Parts: sequence; C-alpha cells; structure tokens
Amino acid sequence: MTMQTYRQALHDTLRTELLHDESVILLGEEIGIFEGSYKITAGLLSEFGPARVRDTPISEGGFVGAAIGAAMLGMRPVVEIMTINFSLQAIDQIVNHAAKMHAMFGGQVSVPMVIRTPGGGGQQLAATHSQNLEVWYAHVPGMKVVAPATPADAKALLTAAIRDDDPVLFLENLALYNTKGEVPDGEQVGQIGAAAVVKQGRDLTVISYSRAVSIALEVANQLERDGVSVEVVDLRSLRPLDRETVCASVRKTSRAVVLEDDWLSYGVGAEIAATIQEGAFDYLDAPVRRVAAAEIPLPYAKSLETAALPTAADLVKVIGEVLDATRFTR
Amino acid sequence: MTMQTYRQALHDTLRTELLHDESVILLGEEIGIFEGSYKITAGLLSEFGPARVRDTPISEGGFVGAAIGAAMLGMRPVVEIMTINFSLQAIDQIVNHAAKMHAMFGGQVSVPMVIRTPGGGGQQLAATHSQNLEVWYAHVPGMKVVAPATPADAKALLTAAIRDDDPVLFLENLALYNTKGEVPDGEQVGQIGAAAVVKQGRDLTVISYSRAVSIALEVANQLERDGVSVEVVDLRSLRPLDRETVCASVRKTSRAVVLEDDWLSYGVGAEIAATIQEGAFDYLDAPVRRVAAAEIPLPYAKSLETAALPTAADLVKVIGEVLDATRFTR
Amino acid sequence: MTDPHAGVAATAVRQPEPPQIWRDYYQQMSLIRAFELRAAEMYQRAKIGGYCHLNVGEEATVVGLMAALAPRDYLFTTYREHGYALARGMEAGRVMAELFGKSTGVSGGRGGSMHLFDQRLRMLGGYGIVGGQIPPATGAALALTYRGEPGPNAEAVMCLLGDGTTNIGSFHESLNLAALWHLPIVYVIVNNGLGMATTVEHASAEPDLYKRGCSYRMDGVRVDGNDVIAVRDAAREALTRARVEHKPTILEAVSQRLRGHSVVDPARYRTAAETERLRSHDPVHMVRARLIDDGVLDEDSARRIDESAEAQVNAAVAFAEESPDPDVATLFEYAYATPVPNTPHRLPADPVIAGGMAGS
Amino acid sequence: MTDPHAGVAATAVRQPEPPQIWRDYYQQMSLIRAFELRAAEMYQRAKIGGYCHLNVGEEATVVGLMAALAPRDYLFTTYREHGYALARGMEAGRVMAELFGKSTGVSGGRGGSMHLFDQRLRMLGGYGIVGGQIPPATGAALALTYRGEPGPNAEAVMCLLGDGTTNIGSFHESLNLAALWHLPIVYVIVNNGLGMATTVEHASAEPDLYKRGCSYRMDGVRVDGNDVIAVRDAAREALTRARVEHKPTILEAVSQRLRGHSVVDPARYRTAAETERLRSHDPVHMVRARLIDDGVLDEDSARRIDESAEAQVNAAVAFAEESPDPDVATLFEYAYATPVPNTPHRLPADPVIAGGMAGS
Ligand SMILES: Cc1ncc(C[n+]2csc(CCOP(=O)(O)OP(=O)(O)O)c2C)c(N)n1
Ligand SMILES: Cc1ncc(C[n+]2csc(CCOP(=O)(O)OP(=O)(O)O)c2C)c(N)n1
Ligand SMILES: [Mg+2]
Ligand SMILES: [Mg+2]
Repeated sequence: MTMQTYRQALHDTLRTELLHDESVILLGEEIGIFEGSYKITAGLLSEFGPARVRDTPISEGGFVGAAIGAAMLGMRPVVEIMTINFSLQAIDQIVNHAAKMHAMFGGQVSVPMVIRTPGGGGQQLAATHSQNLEVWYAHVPGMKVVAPATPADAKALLTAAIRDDDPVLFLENLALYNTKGEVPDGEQVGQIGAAAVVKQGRDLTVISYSRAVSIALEVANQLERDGVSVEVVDLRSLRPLDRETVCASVRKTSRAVVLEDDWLSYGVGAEIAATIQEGAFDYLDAPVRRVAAAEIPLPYAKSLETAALPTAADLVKVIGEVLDATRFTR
Repeated sequence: MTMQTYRQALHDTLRTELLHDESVILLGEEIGIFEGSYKITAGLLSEFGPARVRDTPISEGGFVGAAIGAAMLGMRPVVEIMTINFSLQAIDQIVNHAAKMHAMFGGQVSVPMVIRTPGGGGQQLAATHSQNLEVWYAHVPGMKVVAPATPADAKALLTAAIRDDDPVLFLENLALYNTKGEVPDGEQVGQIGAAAVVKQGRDLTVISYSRAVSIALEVANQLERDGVSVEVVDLRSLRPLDRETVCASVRKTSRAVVLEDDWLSYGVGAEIAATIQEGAFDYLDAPVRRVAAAEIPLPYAKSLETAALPTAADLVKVIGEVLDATRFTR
Repeated sequence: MTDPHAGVAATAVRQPEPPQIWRDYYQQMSLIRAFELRAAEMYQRAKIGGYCHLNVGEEATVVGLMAALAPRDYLFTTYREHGYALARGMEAGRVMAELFGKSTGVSGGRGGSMHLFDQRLRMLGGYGIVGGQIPPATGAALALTYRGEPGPNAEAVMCLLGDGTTNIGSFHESLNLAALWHLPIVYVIVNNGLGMATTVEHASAEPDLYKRGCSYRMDGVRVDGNDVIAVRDAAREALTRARVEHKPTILEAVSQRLRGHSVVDPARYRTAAETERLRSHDPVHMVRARLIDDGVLDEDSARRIDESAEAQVNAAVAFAEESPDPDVATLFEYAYATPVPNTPHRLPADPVIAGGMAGS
Repeated sequence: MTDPHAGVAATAVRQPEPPQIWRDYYQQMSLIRAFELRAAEMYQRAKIGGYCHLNVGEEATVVGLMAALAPRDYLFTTYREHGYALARGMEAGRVMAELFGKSTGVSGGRGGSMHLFDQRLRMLGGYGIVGGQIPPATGAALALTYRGEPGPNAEAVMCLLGDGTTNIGSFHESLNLAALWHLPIVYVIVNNGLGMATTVEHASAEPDLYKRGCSYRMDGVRVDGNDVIAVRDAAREALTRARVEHKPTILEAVSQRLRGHSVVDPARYRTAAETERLRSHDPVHMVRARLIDDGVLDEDSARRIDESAEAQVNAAVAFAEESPDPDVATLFEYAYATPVPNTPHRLPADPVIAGGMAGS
C-alpha cells in the first residue's frame, strides 16, 4: 500500500502500461511539453519520447478518430480529452464509429482505445466548462464507461480499461485529482461492469459514483454517529451497470437516495431509481430520491454555482426526509 | 379539419411560417433542389427562393452554428438535420453554444432556432443511421425538446417551436412521415412543456412519445376489447417534461408501462419511471416497466433488427405481466 | 462543371498496356456494372433494404485505384463501395449476401450495403457517416509509422471520400494531422460532380478539389476518372510517395454517377441533356469499344466477358438467396470484444433484472 | 517562429497619424495593460476564479483592431478578450465586476472572464470553446445579408481566433460557408505563436496561417501585431471589402503572449532567452518610447496617462468589490427566453415533484 493522490495514481498507471506494452501510446492536447492541463502526464514525454506521448493540434474529432484507426490496427491508444465538455467535438467518432465497429462489422475488428477525460463543476469554469455528460456515453451500446472515485480504483480501472479490447470512456473529475488514498502496490486489474459496496449499512443506501462518492461516505460516517446506518454503493462502472449490487443493497436497507453531480432530468440517477423501483419494489419503504445539480447552465458567480451543485448538506437533508417519511426512529 | 400526412403537416407549417414571418429562413442539406431527403420542403425553394430556403454544404457543425449566429441577430432559422445521427457533428454548437447563450450571457441574447431532425430505426439503415438520441438533448438545460406523435401535433408544436425564442430540438421519426391524421385548419400554436392524455383509461397507464405513441394506442384499443382499460399519455415535450400529467394518470391507474424506441439504459423511460416512483409511490401496485430497444448497435439484417426493436406484441406481453403481478382480473 | 483534364500533369507517353491487363480490367469493370445493376433490381424486389448506393459510372476509377493498391495496403471507403469490395477481391456472393442481410455476408449481415468489411483483405470498412472514415484511416496510417521503416515495400493506407465530403470538419482536421505527422496515406476524392443533388461549385468555395491540400502543404493531383490507366498510375505514384517519403497526397478522380444518389433517387434534378452527356461517357462502354477497336477483344470475347460477369452475379444472387438469415439467438454476439459482467442481453419485453417481477 | 513581416504587403508610405490619435491609442493600451496586471493580481488574491486569460503583449493588436471596427459592426471574440471589451467601450468597472462574478458584471456575473458580452456595444461574446465562436460569427454575417445592400456604410462582422484554433473543424466549415455565400466578415487570427505550449509549427501543417484561406479562395493578409497602425489599416481594408464586396478575409496579426496561457500557467516551456526577446518587444513599452521620441508625449504626459489608467483600474476594482453577488433567488432567472410550463426550478435537495414525499 502507498498513499497517493488520484493524479499520481493515474500518472503511475499510464507509465506502467507504457512500459508493459509497446502498443500503448498516449495522444492528446498539451500532454507532452505542457505535461497535461492537469499534469497527469508529467514527465512521460521525456521518458518515452514524442512517438509514444504525442501532442496533438486542437482537433478532438481528428485525433480521437485517429486513435480509433490506430486501435483498429492493434495499437492501444490512450487519449486525453482535456475536459468532457470538449468531447462533443469528437462524439461522432466515439459514438458513431468506435462504439459501432465491432458489432457493425460482424466482430472482425475491435477498438481497444481509452478516452480519459475529467468532468465536473465547482471550479467556476462557467456553463461550457463544468458539465457532467457521462450519462450520454453510458446510454450507448458498444461503449464501456467507468468512473473511479478513489486513487486505488483509478489505478485498477485504468489498467483494466487499457487492456480491454473495447472503447472505454474513463471518467475523471477535476475535484478528485488532489484527493488522496491508499493504493495497493503491484499489478491491479479492476473489474469493468462491477459496482462495490464501499460502506456497509442497514438503514438506507446511498448510490453514487466518481467525486460524489466521497461526499456520500462523509455523510454516511457523520450519520453513523447520529445512529443512522447508511450503506454506500459506488457504481464504479456506468456501462455496463451492475444493477444487482444496487438492488441487493436496497433489498436490505429498504431506502435509497442517489447522489449525482449531473443534472437531474434524464441523468444517471434516473436509471438508478428506475432500476431500484423495478428490482426492489417490494422492499422499498419510500421513493428513491435523487440529489442532483440544479437544471441551469452553470453560472460563473460563486454564489450561484454553489447553490446549483449538490452538497453534503443536501444529501443529509434528503436522507432525513426519507427516514422521516418511513417513520424511522433514531 | 383536414386529413393529412405528418409530412404534409410539416410542409404546410413551414410554408405558413415562411409567409407569416420574414425572419424565418430554412437551412439544411438538400432541402432545396433535392426538396429534402424526406421531401418535407418540397416546392419551398421555388416558392421562396435560395435566400430563404438555403441548401448547405455537408457541414452540420458549420451551418447549425451559422443558424445560431443568425438567430442571435433576430432571424428565426429552421434547420433540417437529415437524421438525428448526424446531429453529433453539430452537438457542440447545439449544447455548448445555443443552449448556453441566454443564461451565460445574462439574458442579453436569445437563440430562436429550431432544429428539425428525424430519429428512429426499423428501416434497415444499420447501426449508425438508426439511433434515437433525443434523451441526450432532453438532459440539457437551455434546450427545449418536443416530439410530436401526430400530424396535428406536428403542426401545432412546429408553429410553437418556430415562434419560441429558445433553441428547440424538434424530433421527427422516419416511420411517421407517411402516417395520417386529422389536422385542424387555421393557426394552431401548441404548448411546449405539456403532455397529454390521448386515451382515457382506468387500469394501467402507458407513457410514450413520438412514433411509439401510435403503437401504444393500437395496443390500448386492442386490450379495451379484452376488458383492460389502458390510459395513454403522450409526453409530446421531453424538455420541459410534464411530470404532473404523468403522475396524475398513474395515481389513477396505479400501474404504468413506458414504451420507448431508444435503448433502455439511461433512456427516456428511466426518467419517466424514476419520476413515477417518486410522484406516485403510494399509488403504484407494481413496478413501472419499460419496453425499449435491445442494447446493441442496431444490425442491418431484418431478422436481427426486428428482434431488437420494441413492438406492439412486446407491449402487450409486458402489460400482461404487470396486470398479473397485481392480480388484475379481466 | 469540373474539367477532368484541368490541372492534370501531362504524363510521359505511356507504355502500351499488355492485352491481358486490359482484359483483366475490363472483366472487373464488367463485373462491377453487372453487380450494381442487379443490386438495383434486387432492391426494387425488396431483397435489399436500407440505403443502396451504386458505383455505376465510376467503374474505371474503382478498378484503376484497386489495381494500384497492394494487398499489404489498407483501404477505407465510403458507403458507395460495392465495386471496391469486388475489385479488392471479396467474393461477389458474400457481398450480395451482405446486401441481403444474410449471415454469410462479408459483415455477417450486420452492416449491409454501406458497411462492407474484410479484415483479411485489409478493406477496413465502408462508412455511412460522411467523413467518418477519414480520421480512422488517418489513424491507421499513424499505426503504420510504428510498424516499420519507410521504403518501397512499406504498407500504406488509401482513404476514399466524395467531393461533397471535402466540406466537413473531419476532412480538415485529418489532412492537417497527416501532413503534420508525415503519414503514409493517399486521400482519394472521387469527384462525381454531386453530393446528392448539390454540385461541387455549390458546396466548395474552392471547386478545384485537388487544390484543397494547400492548407496543409499537401500535394494534390487530378486525374480523369474515366481513364483507368491514368487513375492507376496516379494512385501508384501517390502510394509510392506515401511508402517511401511518408508523404500524404490528395488524388482527385473526376468521375461520374450515372444513376441517382441511391437506388431510390430518380435524379430529377438532372436535365435529360446532362443525363445524355453522361451516358455518352459511360466508362464501361468506352473501354469495351476501345478494346475492340484496338483488337484486344473482339465482339465474341467481349460478350463472353460480359456473360461470365452475368453468370457470376447470378451465382452471387443464388448464394445470397440460399444463405440463412442471422439467427436471433446471435443478436448480442458482438456486444463487446472483451466480455464483462452485467452486459445487457435484454430483449424489448424483458425486465431489467432477470428473475422477473415483484408486485403487491 | 513566424516572421511578422513575411507576406506583409508593402503598404504605401503612411500619412503621419495626428498626435491625438496616438495619445488615444496609447491610453487604451496603457489601460488594458494596467487592467490585465490587476486582474492577475486579483486572481492570485482569489477575487477571480475559474480561468483567466490575459491580453498582456497583445495590446497593439487589440487596440488596432478595435480602432478599425465601427460601432455598427458586430464582434465575436475568444476567452482572451478583456482588452477587446475595454477597447470596444465596456466600462472597466463592469468588466472587473464580471471577473469577480458580481451582479453588476457585463454578463450579470454569469459568464466570467471567458464570456464578456454587451448587446448594446455589439460585442456578442467571449467564447471558451476553441473555435466555438466561428460558426455563430459566420451566421451573424449571414443575417446581415438579409438586412441591407452592400456598401461603404453596411454592417460587418469581425471574428477573432487564435493560431491554434485554425486546426479545428469549425474553422474549415465556417470559412467555406463564408466564401461560398459571400458573407461580410473578417476572420482575425491572432497569432501569438502558441496554443498553450504548442507552437504554430507543431500544430499547423501550413504555418503561414494567413494562407489558410486558399482552400476557400479567400484572401489572407499578415500584419505585425505590434504595429497598431498597420493592424488598424489592414483591418479597415478587410472590413471595407466585407461591407462593399461581401467578401470575407483572413487577417493574421502576428502578436505575442508575454505571460502564460492563463494566469496560473508559469510558462516553464519557454526559455529565459525567449522570454527576454519577447519582453524587448513589449508593444506598450515600444509605443510609449516611440511617442516620447516623436515628441507626441513627454515623460510627464506619458506618466499621467499611465497613472490615470491605474486610477481607472483602482476604481474598477473598488466598484467590483462593492458590487453585490448575484442573489441565489435569481438562479433560474435566465432559464429560458420564452417561459414555458414545467421548467425545472429545483434546487439539489428538492423533490422532483413539489408537494413533497409520499412514503409507507
Ligand atoms: C455527417 C453526415 N451528413 C449527412 C449525411 C447524408 N449524406 C449521405 S451521402 C451524402 C452526400 C455525399 O456526397 P459525396 O461526398 O460527393 O459522395 P457521393 O455520394 O457523391 O459518392 C449525404 C449528404 C451523412 N451520411 N452523414
Ligand atoms: C474544443 C476545445 N478544445 C480544447 C480547449 C482547451 N483550450 C483552451 S485555449 C487552448 C489553446 C488555444 O490556442 P490559440 O487558438 O492559439 O489561442 P490563444 O490561447 O493562444 O489565444 C486550448 C487547447 C478548449 N477550450 N476547447
Ligand atoms: Mg459526389
Ligand atoms: Mg495562440
């Protein structure tokens, strides 16, 4: 075990995979000389050279598409898109091409490409630079979408994503890069398609992913002291979605709240709530509630941005309402 | 009242609005000389000339973005994107620009643009040309998304969309163009943001939109004869979403099934099911079920395509399961 | 109207081609023509669905390009690619079976007319999204730079696109990358004068499309797409530059579409005179007549070639007819290349969680 | 490294500029410099959040362009636009207030540094998505073609973009439309040599960016971005062509970024020598020195100008400081321009349907 930041875990994993497999290459804007907008690739250009760590022009559609073609010939490109907001420039290549090829061409080709990209608001980057659009990719067959919440999961899932033969959208989050956690040493290959119960509890289940998991855990631990036993499920993988782990937890606790950073309507939480009401209907004592971002282009002003984004206080409030609605006595 | 096809209703409405307001212009690929891939704009070029009915190069991002800029200066562009699959080329302009400007610039500008585009599978157009991606746009604040199911609604909602000052994604469907219905004569301005109960019923509510509504009605009428009274809610507007109309219906029937053409996971039906379980929890006798497309890039082969897409038979089967689960006796 | 000869580098006097080469090219052109006409017929008879775009009128371009492309090279095409598939060596039966959506089709019936693919022949797909093939083709060329040194025996990539496709962003982004990174690729613009009903002049502010590499310092050449030898030689030159110098090239082949955009398009936007003019330049008829003039063929041998093409197409249709539809049980077979848990294998009426319904 | 003079059309000997003009330009440059340095300081003091990109080093380009742009013209800029906002006539206080995220900001505090907007001044936005402003600017020019005839008094559009932005698809698609449709627009490429840390040569296969209109038969000119008069005159010429001939133009201003990409970028990728060289070409210092040499200003009057710039910036900061934060009650104020039922006005902890919770 080593204590590491999420950033360091990503960096070390990229380095390990570059060493481990010659066909792994990195592409993206400013990943080389600039060492990455968020410094994930620091030092990799000087260690591996410009052929394996390739700075690209500002052409997301072009270089993501180029990564797809390289992957079709057996390379394992890991592309960095500076933020998920810019992935819209490449989404035709990702969704209409990478996600389609294996099935549409009858299994003759696969696209072992990883797209690393951070989402998230809260940095006062305003409406166009603060989005959480992972639900779009999670909706698309042929894609795999993972959203690690901790440095350890970042390492394990990035390793799995790079070694996987399908296109994987690897969701990071601006607010996670500096967070720390214990990371197991040596090779760790995570399981794409599996969620995890990251805290056991009896009274209520909070389902979350990526950055929001840390808030869910913080709240869970706080409520523990008030005599409420909250279980926390980290989805880890948005596509495939591990419905069974989610429903199994709710069948046990009979209460559920989703905490998500994206907009409420048609967001990730909608699928989770829909899944629970179908998969644990007879066990639910109250409606599944969703704590999500206000539905407005995120304003720059701190006062408005803070009001629009979900917080620990919001989660505590909603958990309280669910408990009250079910006459839970502390 | 006149009996018209969905195509004719769209055509006549575009013509009426071109006559009604000088600032209305049409842009799109092949809408002029070719008269539209699906002939919606037949005759409009010769009547209104190339300045008002403008053929564009194959540059979805460019001409949708140009429509946004024209709208910022007070024009009312109505853009045709040949199918929603190609809207991915323009999605940065739609979502990061059109949907953001009014709020991000503090209300100083608005973008009165309509994007008309058909979705839908079932035509053997294969994986890249058969998608239903409306849920992506419905997720985005700043957008309005309407999905008329009948010629009458097509007329009323297209009129409303063109006269609305916000960007509206107007969802059509390849399978709807030749369908017929009664269309009221004279000016009809529909209500964006409102759903409608299109068939009254007591025992179960089917919620649907666009093409799938006709299947829901067909099934409802068939089951009526078997002594099952099915209510059908046509969402009409995906954003804003009229949750109250949906929940009010389910509070009455206590059973709900969603019929949607898109993929199940993170699709439109997820939000509907999530909404119902929260807004009608105490009234639900069984889980909300979703009938949706199989989650696979849609194959070309007819045998596989048919198996992957929802049918009336699928809806009948699922309704039956919901009734049985609630010990409904015919 | 694009002049097929404007900007064409005057090529040195040609060596006469051996008769066998000419016969081979004519056989291919005749097969493509017969295949396409039959495909149109089969579409009318509802044996083929979806969209169906034909190479009728482009046979000389197709055969010339495929004659230049080596087996070791990679090919990316558009949705108008039946002829390329045949000339690249796919069996007519398996191509027709793909159009019929049968399990024996080159893409297992999953892709259809627009998505012909053969890993063995290094034809990496037909693509239905305009411009969609350009970035992946460019990336395939990038992959080649990791494989081996430049040289006459190196591999290269050929990427086809239409005239209308030069106006989409992926064209710009990809060509810039190819020039910047010195990639071994040839971008072939098949200029048939139209994108659906839109003329080149109506769509491209620089209608001399071979010049559009100027923004990337990329050389461009134009050839008469009806001249199979000129097309082949220009493509060979460009491929050699790609192999030896890792320099990308634009090759514009001025060709023509004798039919509508797709089988269902009556092309009413074209005048009778224009259609007449095109017919009089039918590349298949021109080559046939010329070979008879030159004594390479006589009426009999030419007819025999056409008949054997017909026979191949008959056999292809028979094979497609007899082939089975894909089994519905295989619907999810290619969901992922690497299987992972919880992959949804759900039919439209299935519950989200197997094990069925709860209820009160 | 781009030679600011390569490709520059030798302009006829210039009329000397009236001293008042020079003083005015220097005042603007001095104000922009003072504003930007203060913005950097305020960012360090956490008064400003998000991203903050400065025009430090680009003042001559900014002032020259804005001197050429008429009040009736429309302006679309990038996220590096504080200087343009000031030179276009926005009050320094309201610009600083926007950077502070205050309700008195030019965009009501909703946009921040990257999204300055003023409908009255026809500055239709800063844009944070690379290339995002190019299609809307092109569409604004399209709208002008419906408004009135071409002529010396017609309106036109100026669209700014950076050197790195010439490689994105929207650049290609938009310029093709502008040339094809004869739109009254000037595309100004502010070539400061870098996109973040990427040089022009590393990003653009044709690094002479003014030539990149070749693919659209669009004229391009390059000017020395440190020469405020040359920039102004070239922009005027291009704007006149837009007004009178409805012909779009590329204008490349070779400029420089004296700071990092944004306030938080230490620009370690630049050598000390390079930084030195740039400093020695600081346009504000150069103009100041020149005006003193020419006797247009003396040390005193120059200092007074700089002091009044400082004073304006002090006042701007004071105004921003005192201005209120946007009221949380106004969060949903601009949800839509046309209100419709069921628009979600929901805070993160609210239920989806007001009227609260059911439960058993
Ligand atoms: C992104 C996108 N936009 C639009 C279309 C619809 N479409 C299919 S083919 C075509 C015309 C293409 O013309 P060209 O590039 O000249 O090729 P040709 O059909 O003439 O071979 C269009 C507009 C598409 N498939 N993809
Ligand atoms: C589509 C998109 N991709 C990437 C970015 C991140 N980004 C912001 S500015 C920038 C560099 C732009 O360089 P240039 O066009 O030269 O403008 P400059 O910053 O030099 O003024 C990049 C890559 C973005 N904002 N949008
Ligand atoms: Mg064409
Ligand atoms: Mg720059």
